[in-house]
Amino acid sequence: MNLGSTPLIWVTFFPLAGVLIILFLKPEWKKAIRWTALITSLAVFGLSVWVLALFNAANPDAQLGVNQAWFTLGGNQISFHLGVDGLSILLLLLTTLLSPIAILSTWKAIEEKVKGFMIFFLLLEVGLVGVFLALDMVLFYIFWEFTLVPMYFLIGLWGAERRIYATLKFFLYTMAGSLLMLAGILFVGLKYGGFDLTTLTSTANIPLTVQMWLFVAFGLAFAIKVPVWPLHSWLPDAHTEAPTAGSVILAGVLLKMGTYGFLRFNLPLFPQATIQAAPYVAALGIVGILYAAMVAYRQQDVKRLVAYSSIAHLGFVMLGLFALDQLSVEGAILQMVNHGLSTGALFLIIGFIYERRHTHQMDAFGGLWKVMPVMGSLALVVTLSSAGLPGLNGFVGEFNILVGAFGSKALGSPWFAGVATLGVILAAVYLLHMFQRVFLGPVTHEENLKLKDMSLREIIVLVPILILIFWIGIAPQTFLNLIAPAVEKLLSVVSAAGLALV
Amino acid sequence: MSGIPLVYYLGLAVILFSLGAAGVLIRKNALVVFMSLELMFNSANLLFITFSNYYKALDGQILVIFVLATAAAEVAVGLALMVAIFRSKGSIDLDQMNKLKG
Amino acid sequence: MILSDALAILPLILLIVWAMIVLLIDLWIPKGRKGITALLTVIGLAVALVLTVMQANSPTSAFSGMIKVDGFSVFLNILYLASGIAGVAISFDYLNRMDLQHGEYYVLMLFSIAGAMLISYAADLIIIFLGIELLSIPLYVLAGIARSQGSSEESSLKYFLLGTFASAFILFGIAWLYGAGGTTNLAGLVTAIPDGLNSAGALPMLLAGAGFLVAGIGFKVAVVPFHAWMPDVYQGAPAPVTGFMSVVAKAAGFAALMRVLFIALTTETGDVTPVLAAIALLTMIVGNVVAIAQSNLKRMLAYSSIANAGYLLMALVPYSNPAVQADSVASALFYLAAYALTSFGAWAVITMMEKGEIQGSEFSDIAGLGKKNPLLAAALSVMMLSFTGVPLTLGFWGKFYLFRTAIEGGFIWLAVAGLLTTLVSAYYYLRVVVMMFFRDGDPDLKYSFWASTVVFFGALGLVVLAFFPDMMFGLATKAVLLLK
Amino acid sequence: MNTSQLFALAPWVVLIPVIALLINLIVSGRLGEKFAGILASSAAALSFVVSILLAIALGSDPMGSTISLGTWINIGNLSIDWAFRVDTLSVMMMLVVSGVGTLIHIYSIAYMHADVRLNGDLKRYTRFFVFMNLFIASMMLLVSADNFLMMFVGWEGVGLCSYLLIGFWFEKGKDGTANAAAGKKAFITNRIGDFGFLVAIFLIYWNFGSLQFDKVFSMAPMVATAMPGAALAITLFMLLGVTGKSAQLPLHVWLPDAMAGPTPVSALIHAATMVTAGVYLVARSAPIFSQVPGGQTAVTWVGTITALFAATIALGQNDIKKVLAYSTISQIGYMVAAVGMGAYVAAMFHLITHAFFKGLLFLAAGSVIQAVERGEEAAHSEEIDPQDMRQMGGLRKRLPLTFWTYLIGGLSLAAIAPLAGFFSKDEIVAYASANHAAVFWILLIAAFFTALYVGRQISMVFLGSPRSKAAGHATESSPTITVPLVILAVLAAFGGVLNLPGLQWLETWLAHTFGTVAPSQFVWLVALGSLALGLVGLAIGWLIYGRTPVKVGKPDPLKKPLGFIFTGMQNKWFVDEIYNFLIITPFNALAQFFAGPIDLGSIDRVANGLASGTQAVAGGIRKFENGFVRSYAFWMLLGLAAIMTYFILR
Repeated sequence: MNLGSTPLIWVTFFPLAGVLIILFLKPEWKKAIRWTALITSLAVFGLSVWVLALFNAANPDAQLGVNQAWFTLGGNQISFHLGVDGLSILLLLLTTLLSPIAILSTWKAIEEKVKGFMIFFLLLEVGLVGVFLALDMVLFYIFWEFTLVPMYFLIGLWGAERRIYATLKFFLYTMAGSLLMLAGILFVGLKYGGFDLTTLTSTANIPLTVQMWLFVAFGLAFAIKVPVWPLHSWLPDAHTEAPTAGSVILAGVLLKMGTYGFLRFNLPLFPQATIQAAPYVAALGIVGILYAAMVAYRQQDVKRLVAYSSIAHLGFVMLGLFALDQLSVEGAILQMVNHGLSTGALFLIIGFIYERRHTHQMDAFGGLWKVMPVMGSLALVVTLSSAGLPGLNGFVGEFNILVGAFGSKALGSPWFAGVATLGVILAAVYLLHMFQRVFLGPVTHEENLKLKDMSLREIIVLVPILILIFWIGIAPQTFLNLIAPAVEKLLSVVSAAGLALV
Repeated sequence: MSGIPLVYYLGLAVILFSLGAAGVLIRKNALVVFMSLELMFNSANLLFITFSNYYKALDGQILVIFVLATAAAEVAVGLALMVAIFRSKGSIDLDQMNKLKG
Repeated sequence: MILSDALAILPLILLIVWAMIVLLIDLWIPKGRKGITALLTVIGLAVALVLTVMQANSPTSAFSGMIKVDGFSVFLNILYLASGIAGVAISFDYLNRMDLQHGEYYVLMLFSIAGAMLISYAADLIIIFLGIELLSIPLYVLAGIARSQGSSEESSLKYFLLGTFASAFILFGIAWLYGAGGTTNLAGLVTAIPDGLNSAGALPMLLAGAGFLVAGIGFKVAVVPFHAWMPDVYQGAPAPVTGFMSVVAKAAGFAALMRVLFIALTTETGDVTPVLAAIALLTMIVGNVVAIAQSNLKRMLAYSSIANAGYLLMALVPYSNPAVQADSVASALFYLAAYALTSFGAWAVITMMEKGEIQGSEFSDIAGLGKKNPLLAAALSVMMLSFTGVPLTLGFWGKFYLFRTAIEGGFIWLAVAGLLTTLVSAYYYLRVVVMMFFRDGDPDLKYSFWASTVVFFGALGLVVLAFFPDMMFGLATKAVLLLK
Repeated sequence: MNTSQLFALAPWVVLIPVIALLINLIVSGRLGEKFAGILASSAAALSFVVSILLAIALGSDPMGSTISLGTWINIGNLSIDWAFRVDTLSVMMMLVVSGVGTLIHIYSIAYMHADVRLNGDLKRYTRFFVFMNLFIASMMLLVSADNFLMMFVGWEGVGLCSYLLIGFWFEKGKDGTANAAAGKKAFITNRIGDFGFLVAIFLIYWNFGSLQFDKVFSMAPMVATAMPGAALAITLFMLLGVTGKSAQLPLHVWLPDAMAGPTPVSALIHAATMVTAGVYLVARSAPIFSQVPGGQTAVTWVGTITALFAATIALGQNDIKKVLAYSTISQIGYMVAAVGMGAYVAAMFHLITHAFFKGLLFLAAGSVIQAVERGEEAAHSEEIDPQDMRQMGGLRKRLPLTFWTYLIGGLSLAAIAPLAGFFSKDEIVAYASANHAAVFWILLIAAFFTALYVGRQISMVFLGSPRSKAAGHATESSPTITVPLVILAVLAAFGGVLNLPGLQWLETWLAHTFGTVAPSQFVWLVALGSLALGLVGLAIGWLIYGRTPVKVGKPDPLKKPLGFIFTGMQNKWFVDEIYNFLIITPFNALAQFFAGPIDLGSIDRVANGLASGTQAVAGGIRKFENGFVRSYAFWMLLGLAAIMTYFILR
């Protein structure tokens, strides 16, 4: 195989090179370890940009594919099949972008066991990239489950007080879903012609009742990961206890695995079940939007608040996906990225504050904008991006989701989008509430008076995200053009199946 | 022997087996339990002999020899074990053997 | 004729003869130098291993069809012999440390392996019985080898009495099958039963025989409700014995079960599938659920072993479906191999922890191991993840294949239930990781080079083989092809 | 030079302030206050110049043009450009925004100089001008947008600026959080309105297939007949947006609190420009509204009732800015009523004059407030609320320039001829008299109240003698502050020329956008009647408040005759309390219920319960493992028996 023509292999496994180097570094050489990890992840980002350069946006199919037979098992071929298409390209870029950012954010935050941290982090990146690129169901599952392990250690070893509880909960809860998916994967692979997604989508013709069962089996795994209400209770704990970099990746990328899963599996493989289930899933998404927003509003811990905001945001994504409208699905994909950026940035800022104050309780803050003007201003932009202010990234996603869902034929009623739009109000409620409690008002604690404003490193960490926040807000077409053909194709598959249903 | 129906033998074997099993369940002296186990072995032997006779084939009877040999080995191990335990504990009461549980 | 028969089971003969020789030589080896005995044992095992590998491509039948040398037996015998070597490795330092330098320890191990090998060769019910006895009797002794310890004695006696009880079941079952078919030959039974007794009498006898056999062998492999002995024995017996037992006795039990199920009981009328399904389900549930309540590592691993028996049995449930049989056997063999690697690794760590009278093997005893001995802890974590079935370990592929088989056989509900119990298992396996890495403590670990080697070798194997599972799949599949 | 080429300048009305604010951000105060203030003011002024150029171009080519900068969102059928619409309506708004905006920027240079010193954070000077420029940019975006979504960007953008500027002194106010809370309240209330606007946009997209103004408007008659329900819904949801942004009932509650912002902010955002965005929206969407009578009626009545409602409250306030705030709500009520009735030109006319006189009033009030603060400092008096009118009095002598400009503004507000406010308000009232009798009478009553509170305010602030040491020591403001006052006073006085009956310049100008509009009439009877009413109101105000000074702690003179009605006025008719009781408290309780009993107590507990339940089961099963050989044997036999039973029964 010519290595030069296989950028996807490079982008997936390059972090392992960093792992290998770090393995040979002494644990005391923290600087060297950090730089190795950072440079590795930056290189991976570079590689993913290379992938983007080679990517043909007009082609709706998977591209740059690598398809190597791995082994056969009882008549089933399991392949090492990677490929990138419009559904995954943005998530790939998001992953590779957030990784160096998260690594850079740990410079001061992680002082103990740096070696282990970086190794796990780079391993996690391998898993995440693999999830988005895998086109073989078994390969997908391997990457999917594998991400649990490094994340488990990241939370368990570098987390906060209740980290053990949180990490076990995270592991077991999400594993519960994936096990059902495994059953589903095995079933599909056995009965409907193998594990390769590209051939499955074109050949599988699954009876409706079977589709329903499989939809549930796959859907539960993804729904837990997203998380869809009411399967969300692992998330606030995991977020609160995770170290900053972990939260960034958890919110920024890990949750997208769930929504991506719906997009990659449920929609094309079980289109008829999708159509049948769409209103119900969308309704759950809407409940999530409103419910999580209200719960977020009552949190005292700022990280918990943002965690619940994630649930609400991903509710929008779920609504968009299951509205099955070109607008809403494209909006949903964009919103996955948006959420990764703005929530990631929020966690970073919370992390910066934590490094200074060692608490997440909002009671301990107040008036920080006065003490740290730069941080306050950047936090404001990020908060507004999260609240969906027009001109920033969040709005473009939310608007497309809502406008698409409003006239969606799959949902059949404008009420879905109408009620979901209330979430826009609630988002303002809890986010401004948070901003006020942390940054506005008088400085009520002595120790807050002497806090240092953001360092250059911290600003550098945030700048790429801020650029994208504005970029996507003002000129989203750059990104929408990448996903449009793939979404169009996907929806034509679904609607064709829908016709067969009638 | 030909006069006695097959079922009688089988019935006897089952009764012996049940007696042995009951002994295992209700006795607390390890030695007696072991004797009950031997009874169960021998009920199987009875079956072998019976069927061997029924089929007019020798392999059933050969089998019994094998069984007796293994049973002897078990006796050797079992008795040694019980002696050892009796030495250290002064009793082979099975009801005292419940340190390991849960 | 006699010579060719002997040649067929040459590895077995060699092992037994060698065991006797070692027993004799050992008399002249002083207590402090039992390393020689160990070395001799390993040499014997290695030679037998080589001989077995040489058998790989020449399936034969011997002793008037009572012995079958086929892919199945070769695969398993390699597993047993390799386990024997691993068993010696994890025992050696332990025995020295615990002052248990008895030469007969290794000899008993050899005999036990010989029994297991006999089972894998078996093509006749009586061979199976003999094999089981030859396997078990040395194990009874091994379990009680730490004579001075009450727990060891107790475990030994319990194992002995209940094992004999189970043997009685097996024997009784064999007798009924003999009655049903007039033969004890496995293959012969299939053909004999329809025209043996009048069909009205044959069927009940067949079923009775099958029932007793399943119960008896169920004891050996420890499936619910025949499992109760296992936690007590595993906990009370010295750790290396348990480690050895957990692999060899389990594999041998399954070998016996597979031989019986796939050759003798494939008749429609004798279908015990529902029974197996129920037992598998119960076993997976009880094993996993009770394991989470354990605070002792050995006991936890015992229940884990029970649960694993449930998974293995699950793959055998659709045994009467000809389309699935090949996958059934192959997946079970594959899983056994993965299980062997994992189990030895885990038990090897415990041999280094154990202090006698079941001291040192509590969960709390490994707290902080990640700090004190990160490599070992990492390796043990790999074992735990493999047990759980997390990808990029061999255990994942093992489970993957098992569940696939169950689904292929149409037992989707059983597979789903099994998968959910896997979730329960994740909890207690992860607790080990939690203890080692996330909790502080000062573990008292008596380092042993040989045991550590087993751990690292196992961990490495689990991870590396996970990338090339086709090697193992290939072997397992080949074993099945030659079974017929 | 062909003047229509000037249309291409349109985007610069937004870009110039953006560039200026970026420069200010980057420099971030390192070049001193002067630089920041002058840069920002020049940006506003440049925008104004561009607006004038656009107006000139429109003079020769009144149909205007659309300038597109590029695609924003393009998915499927949805295609939205960053496109700027240049027509008479939008340019009129641009002129108002940038014109008044420039003056207020200049005013702020001095005002904020003092303000940042008073509040003790000099660094925030630059920040203020960044926000102000951001506001100009957003407002320009709002008025120059060529489609509903881009308009929404500006719409939310001005809301954001409002939020930021209200909470500009976020550590001040009652308990240190009142300002921040006011900002939040404004934003969230606005968001409720924005929710309506958004839903309206969804409806427009799915019923019209586009969000571009021309396309939508050309289809409006067709859609209105084919889908009257949808059309009505569009107008009603838009109305919700209007009530939010323009502080109409029932979403008016944020505006009075918004007075927490620095006074120039109140003048620019919360009087002259942003709050009139709702009026602009309806005017812009006139082609839709004119097809939906039901929607029009709703708009009319919301505006009418608000006009009266807010005017009554204004009468009961003692805070100089609160009075003006409620006055603003009331005046916008007039405009909303006007657009509702279809009197678009009258509404826009009033919008312009209101921008002049209300901007003036706020700036003058700011001058008063700072004068009192200076007085406070000079007199070393105990700290008083510098905005409390009861602490003022007699400022006429101390602040002559401020007084005269304030007086002009006040009289214009009270619609005293021949000031600008007279003509614009009269046009609305005259239109109502011809079309909606009920509306007409209510507006008249509101006009009376307007004059009354104006009279009351001028009396309390400027007439009589100082009622506090601070007021006695107040000094006139610097020219940077007074010059904009004078300019605005001139505009407030003579702004009526714009659409003077007979000349009707504005009408002709806007007709290019609205199409033929019904010519506005000047009804002598109505004009004289309302003028008389205004004079009477002023007189009563002076009679009551000019002669008996109201002091802190003493009841208001109106309290006695009006009784509980006045209590209602003073307490804003308890709307905040009602909302608190009906919405906020239940919302908080519900949220708390979700967060506590539901989320932690149920959902999380189920998840954890599954785990602990399994634990419990494990503990239960464990008991069977009792260590006795006989019971183990018993389980085995039991298992065997079960198998046999199955075989027998099957």
